[in-house]
Amino acid sequence: MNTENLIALLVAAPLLGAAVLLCGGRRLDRVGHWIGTLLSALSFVIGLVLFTDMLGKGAEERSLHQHLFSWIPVEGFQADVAFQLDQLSMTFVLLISGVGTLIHLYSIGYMEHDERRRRFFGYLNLFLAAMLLLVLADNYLLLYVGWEGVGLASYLLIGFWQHKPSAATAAKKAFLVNRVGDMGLSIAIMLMFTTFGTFAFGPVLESTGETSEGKLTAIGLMLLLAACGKSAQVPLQSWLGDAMEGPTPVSALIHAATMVTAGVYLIVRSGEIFNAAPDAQLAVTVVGAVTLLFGAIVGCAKDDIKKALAGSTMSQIGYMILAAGLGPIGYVFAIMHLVTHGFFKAGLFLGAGSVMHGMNDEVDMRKYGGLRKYMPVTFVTFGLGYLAIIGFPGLSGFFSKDKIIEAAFAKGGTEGWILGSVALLGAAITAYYMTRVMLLTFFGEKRWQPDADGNAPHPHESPRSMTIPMILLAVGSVFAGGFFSIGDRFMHWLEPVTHHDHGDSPLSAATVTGATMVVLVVGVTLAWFQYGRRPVPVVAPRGSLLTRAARKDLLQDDFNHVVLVRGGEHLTRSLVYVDHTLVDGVVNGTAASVGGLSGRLRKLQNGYARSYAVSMFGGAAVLIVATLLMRAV
Amino acid sequence: MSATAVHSLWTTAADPIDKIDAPKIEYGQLAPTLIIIGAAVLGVLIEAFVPRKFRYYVQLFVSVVALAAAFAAVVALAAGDYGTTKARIAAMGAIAVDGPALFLQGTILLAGLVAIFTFAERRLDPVAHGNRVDSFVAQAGSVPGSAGEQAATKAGFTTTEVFPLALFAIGGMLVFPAANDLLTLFIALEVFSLPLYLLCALARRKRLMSQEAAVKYFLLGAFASAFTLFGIALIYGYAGSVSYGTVAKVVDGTVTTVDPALAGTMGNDALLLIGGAMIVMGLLFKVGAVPFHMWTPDVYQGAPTPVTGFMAAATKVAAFGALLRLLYVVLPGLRWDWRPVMMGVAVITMLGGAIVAITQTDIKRLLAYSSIAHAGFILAGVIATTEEGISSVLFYLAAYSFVTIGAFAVVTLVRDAGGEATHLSKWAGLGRRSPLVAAVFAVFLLAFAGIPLTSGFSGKFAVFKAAADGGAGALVVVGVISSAIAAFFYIRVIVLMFFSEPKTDGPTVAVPSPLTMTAIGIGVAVTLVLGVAPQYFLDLAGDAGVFVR
Amino acid sequence: MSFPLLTATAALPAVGAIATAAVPAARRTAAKWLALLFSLATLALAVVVAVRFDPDGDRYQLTESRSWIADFGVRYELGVDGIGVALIALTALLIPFIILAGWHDADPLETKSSRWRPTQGFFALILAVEAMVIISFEATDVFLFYIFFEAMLIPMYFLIGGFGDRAHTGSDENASAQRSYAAVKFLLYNLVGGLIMLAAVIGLYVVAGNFSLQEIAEARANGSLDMATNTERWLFLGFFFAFAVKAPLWPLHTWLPNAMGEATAPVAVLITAVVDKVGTFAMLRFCLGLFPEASKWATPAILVLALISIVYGALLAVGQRDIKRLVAYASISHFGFIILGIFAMTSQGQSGATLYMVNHGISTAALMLVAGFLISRRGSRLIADYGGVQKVAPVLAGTFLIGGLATLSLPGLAPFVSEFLVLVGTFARYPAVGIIATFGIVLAALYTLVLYQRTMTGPVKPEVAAMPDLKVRELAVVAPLIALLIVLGVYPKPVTELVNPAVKHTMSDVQKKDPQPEVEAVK
Amino acid sequence: MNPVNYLYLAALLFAIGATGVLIRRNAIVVFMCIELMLNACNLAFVAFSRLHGNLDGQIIAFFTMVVAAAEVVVGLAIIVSLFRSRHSASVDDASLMKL
Repeated sequence: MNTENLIALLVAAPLLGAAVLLCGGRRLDRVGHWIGTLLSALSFVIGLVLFTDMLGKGAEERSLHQHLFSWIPVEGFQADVAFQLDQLSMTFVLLISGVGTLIHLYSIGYMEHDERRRRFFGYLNLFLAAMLLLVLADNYLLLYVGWEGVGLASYLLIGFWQHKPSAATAAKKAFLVNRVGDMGLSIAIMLMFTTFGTFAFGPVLESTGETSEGKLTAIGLMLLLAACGKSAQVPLQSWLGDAMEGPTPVSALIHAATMVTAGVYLIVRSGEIFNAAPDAQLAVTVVGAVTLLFGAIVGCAKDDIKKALAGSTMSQIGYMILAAGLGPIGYVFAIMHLVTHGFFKAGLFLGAGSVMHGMNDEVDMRKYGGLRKYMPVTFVTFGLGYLAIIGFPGLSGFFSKDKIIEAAFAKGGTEGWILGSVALLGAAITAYYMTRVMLLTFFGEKRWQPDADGNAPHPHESPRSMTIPMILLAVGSVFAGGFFSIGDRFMHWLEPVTHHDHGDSPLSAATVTGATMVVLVVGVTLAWFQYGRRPVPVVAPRGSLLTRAARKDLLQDDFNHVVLVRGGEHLTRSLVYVDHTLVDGVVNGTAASVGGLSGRLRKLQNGYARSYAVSMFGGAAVLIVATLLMRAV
Repeated sequence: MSATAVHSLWTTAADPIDKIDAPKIEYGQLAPTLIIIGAAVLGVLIEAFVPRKFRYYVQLFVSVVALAAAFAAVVALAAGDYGTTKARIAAMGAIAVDGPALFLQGTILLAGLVAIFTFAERRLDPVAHGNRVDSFVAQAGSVPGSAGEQAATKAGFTTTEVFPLALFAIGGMLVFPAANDLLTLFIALEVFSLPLYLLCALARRKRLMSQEAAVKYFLLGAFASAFTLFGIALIYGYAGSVSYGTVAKVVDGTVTTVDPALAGTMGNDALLLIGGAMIVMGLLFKVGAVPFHMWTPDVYQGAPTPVTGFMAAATKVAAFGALLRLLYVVLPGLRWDWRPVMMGVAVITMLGGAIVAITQTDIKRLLAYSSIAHAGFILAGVIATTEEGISSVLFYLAAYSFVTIGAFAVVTLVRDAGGEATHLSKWAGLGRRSPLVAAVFAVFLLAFAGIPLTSGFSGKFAVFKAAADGGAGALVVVGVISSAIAAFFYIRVIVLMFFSEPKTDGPTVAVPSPLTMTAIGIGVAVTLVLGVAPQYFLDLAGDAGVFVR
Repeated sequence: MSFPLLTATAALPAVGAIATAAVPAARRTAAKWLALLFSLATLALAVVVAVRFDPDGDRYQLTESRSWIADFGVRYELGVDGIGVALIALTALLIPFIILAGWHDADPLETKSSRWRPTQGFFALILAVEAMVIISFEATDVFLFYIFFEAMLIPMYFLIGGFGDRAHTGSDENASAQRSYAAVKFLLYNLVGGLIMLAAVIGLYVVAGNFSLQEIAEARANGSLDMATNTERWLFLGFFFAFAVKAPLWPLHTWLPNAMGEATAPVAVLITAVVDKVGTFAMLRFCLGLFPEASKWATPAILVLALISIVYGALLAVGQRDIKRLVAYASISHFGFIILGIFAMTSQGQSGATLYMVNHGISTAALMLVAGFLISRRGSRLIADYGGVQKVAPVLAGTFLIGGLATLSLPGLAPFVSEFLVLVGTFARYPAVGIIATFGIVLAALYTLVLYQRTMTGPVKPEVAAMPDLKVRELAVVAPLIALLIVLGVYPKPVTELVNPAVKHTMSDVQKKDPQPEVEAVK
Repeated sequence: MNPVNYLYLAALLFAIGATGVLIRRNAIVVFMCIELMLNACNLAFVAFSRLHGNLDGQIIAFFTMVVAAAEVVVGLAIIVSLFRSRHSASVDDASLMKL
């Protein structure tokens, strides 16, 4: 059978699910979640089929194409609905549909008591469809569709509890910030169109040699802007923290494992463009480096468990972007870290969700403590995720992150040193804040009290449907890295797409690993001294200036509020005024003045026959004089 | 000039005139006028001999028949190519029978017929003392509000003299645009003016205003005609003749025999220019062009509404006809002198009429000002000084007159205790109370505003096109601007009728007799036909676009 | 001559209007059904037109030509190109929904005098507008076009002023005052525009001697008619002014918010989705077709105005407190895009602009009609009076959201295709302009989402607690529109194929070539 | 003597009449002033008639007199009825209609 015809089904299955669930109405309430889960599982299965089929082929003919129909045929402008499934896309397909299915499963239990569960699953399916479309598109415009599609899905899911104003606001914020990024993407596409006359991956990426570096840099920077928006990189990172307003499975799937990594996909996919535009590449690395510190610092200060994890996500993606910015040296590791991170971060979020589930949706870690006794499974899986992310030897994170740090040094020159050390520092901080989370949540004595209306939380282990996915993800986070790295499997797998080359690292791999281990230990001990030894105050201490800034996302939001929101409000208000007084006023003014003139002229009609005669007489005189003058001149 | 020359004149003038050959009159070609005048005289006799209770019917019958017959005569003449190939100067050079003359006479006759219907309307006013009454005073001589008036009303008197008066006026109007010498012009002017003065004074309600209107109209009219006459005198002095043809020749300098006296006066252009200006002024007064318009609002408001409609329509037609003939036949040689002046007049007329109308509060005054603005538009066509200009003006006049009569006829329907409710505030919510009447009036207003698919648009387009072709593009722009201004107040009335809540003490809409219904119906029909399929009538006007000379 | 299909398409609703108006006062419902019937029949005819039209055939097809007013050099000439067909289809498609949506808008509050028949009037007027709009899409004679371009103001005027939104703000008295203010403003703005165009039309006649689009175009092509540069520019400005008022283009836009705010939602849709399209359509057909040189001369200025419209309209939309005014300003922003696409003078831009006209019609209809349903439930147009609606009326909220997403041109929905085409087309020739215009998409997201958040999300306001969800009739209005949005978003090919040849012709009118990519990429 | 002087006289009379119309209030007097203007015209006609040595002018003069007479009939009728209903012949009192 012809396998590429299956590609469309990957997208179609969850799309169908979304359609059915959202249009189906109440009658589907009881079975809706199962439909959703099954269809996402279906697309995972199809993914597996295609994967095995792909493994059967040689490395070169592994890139499949499926052309569905011509989408926007206009003079000199061809946009097709066509899919491309190569190793890179494949990796994503498996990650997305796999983790996605697990999280569907998890949500069945997690959303049990929500009367709008059916719609929740509808949205989840919609997200899967869009995300798969994003990674399967064979041209940038179709990718753009998926790109905004996932944006929409995340908007709907962040704001799922719409009755909470905070949720609605967060959703809106996420969409708007993403739109700014999307601007970048659409401008990039326009640039491609004017430069190459097309925006299909193949032609564009093959002919990068034929145009000026300036053009390519411009395109690259625009793509970077897009990536910043979607992957919450500085300066467009502000939405990710608020996005935690959404249900936890959403945070796990969309805002940890998959969607936020779309930026990395975009950059790696457009590798040829960046390779030919060093300046753009540098920009990418810088953004990555800044973000990985930024996120890490924020992660240290948050008491809200999900926000802490969000900070960590930001920082981990910073790693990937950094890697992606390194060019062929880094692409592979960017993707590899992306996958492993998908496992352990999803796991961590699900863990957090399970904790909240048992704690009446309490999110403040300072009100946790000593939970390991109450929810052992959660503890173990979370713990493994923890070890993975900090890069404990042998676990996933260790391999992927360590490789990135090496690659950073391998960049060479001062850049290499700077980037490398930043990456190391990041590793240290990661170790610190993750340990902090761990300790606050599961160790120490319990710190929770009854809330206002007197019902104290009774921590308990979550139901099977929730724990199974956690376990599976934990397995992934333990072994994935090792599995990939043995014999550089993953590298060879992606080779045809990303063309790996080893830079010349000033430091040997061993040194780097050693350094990583050292900073890791430092970070953990620091955290232990702070949170492990002494009891933790329930109310957060005021903390240092940095801490306070970090709690407020390093004042990013305040900046936005003052500059953009306030400024915007003033601008619109004044414009409304202008529209009413100036633009409208001019017209009304003319009308009024004509009216006034009329009122005055009217007075001439004073009712006295003699004055009428005067005007006639005068008129006659003028007439005569004028006629004579005409002759005179 | 020298005394001897005068003496020689004297002697020549003293030669004995041995025989005067009787004038030769082409009765056939003058038939329309003669029929009307005859009917008018007959009407006077009827007043004298027919018993009072039959007069109304007899008069109505006679007038309608006369008008119909006269119109038939016009049609016959037109069919007989008297408008085109056989166009002649009749009555020993006194009257021209040509295209424009026939077209205008036809228009005037039809307008007159429709107007007569509105004159004869007797269903609108409540029955007084058991007699149906029309909108004319019972006895013109009686003092308003006096016992005499009531007695007259009780006795069921009605001023049936209005019919002969109207016929006399129509007769004068028929001659006016056809007049081919200045004397005839003047006489015709007076013949149709004097009856109108009287008609203005004959309103049944608001008699004080009616009489005031009459006085104003009369004094100012006489004042204006004095100017005209003096102008005629000057032209006569310049050309030594009052016949259009001769004057034109003299103006062009193509005159054959030049005796010394003529040579002397011909040299003096002041006579010509001043005289021409004064005659034109008299005509501009009749068409109500700024600054000779000031009588219009007052008279339109004060006169009995049917008369107002009649005046507004027929007078304009006749006066513009005369103006055209004067400018195109007598003074084409002076084109470069009068054209700029007339442009000025046209501009201030369009703008003035439109602007002042905005703040009017009385529907009749509003229509008066709108008629002033329209005079401006027509002048734009007059200025084109092309054959196309002539025909466009003819078309416009035809289109306009019926809309006007129709509009005023509608005004007569909206009444309250004090007679017609002409104050705009009274018209609020009319659309709710009687949608049909309001809709009809809206159609007329839209035609005035020149909205496409109404006769108003066709006419306006015709004259503007002619003006633009004639190189008066500036006028078109001004015309467009003033149309925009004018649109504002027409729309104000529509808003008032349809979008504002009806007042509880609002006026009632009287159900008219078939007479008024016909008048209004014809108005609507003409408005729409000339708006949608004007081609036929444009052809008529086009064929009629040549003056005989 | 074969069966006059185009005339029939335009005449049918006219007949319908008369028939509906003639229905006796008591038989209100009958009038409604009659109107609906006629609109559907018109739709059928429009479909026939679309089928009979052969995209690869002559430029103007199904042509009819009769002499009409020879003295004015006016002929009754009809003919459609792809653009015309698309817009006729749009019009014929929307009217039934408009009628259905306005089903109860014109029911008399209390039975007035027996002769007062608002319902009949309402639907008759809608059909009259449809007839005039359709024929002005068909006219290939400038004068014929002008006649209906002007005449359609009158029924629109009565629709706005006579049947205002019952859910007004403030007392009954000032409501009717506001309404007639809006109606008068609408009429005067457009009338002034039209009269200035009249001067230009006359000027055109003086120059060209007739009004036939094709003849003039040919005469210009073969050089037998060459306008002086200044003449052409003046005439162009005369035409463009009228269309810019209708479209509406900043700074001539202020009538639209009043009109759309005061009119009932269906009428508001009629204004912005149908009638205003005549303006943009006319720019494409008459401004570019008759005055190519002047068009190119004026392009920079027009592009700037279009940009201002895009940004300014969006910003003002953000600042609105009234739902319908918000949509109105959004439309102004969108019209900015359309005009941008037209005057970018690239194939993508103009195809995009045409597509945009269609899509904007549908999307605004969807959004505005749902907004109307919402408003009719709560009896207020103020955004602040709503909150948490999605909790009590999820379907309403959902459809509203989709309408909003279409307005912010989300990929996958129709407007995205057209908007992106316009942007690409503009960018190809004027990169800076294209980039500035792109900011519009962020602002669009802003006003849409703010509107949705303030009305639909958050805690449920007590006033909306009892709000019923969409009824069957309302769903029947919205669902097809949304379906259409999705279909045209995923598969716009039918429309683009209809439009492309026409755009080619326009491009050749203005003798412009698309800018070529610097790299001829390997296909 | 030179007939041109008659023309000057005519113009003078015409001016006097016009001025009278403009300044006098009493309707009758105003009317008389108009008659004066008409007669000024007559004088001009006759003078020109002499000048040109044809009789048209003199004949026109007769026509004018008839017209003037007719005007008197109509005019007096109107003015008298106005007077009877208002007990004043002042043209300024008759100003109900204005603006």
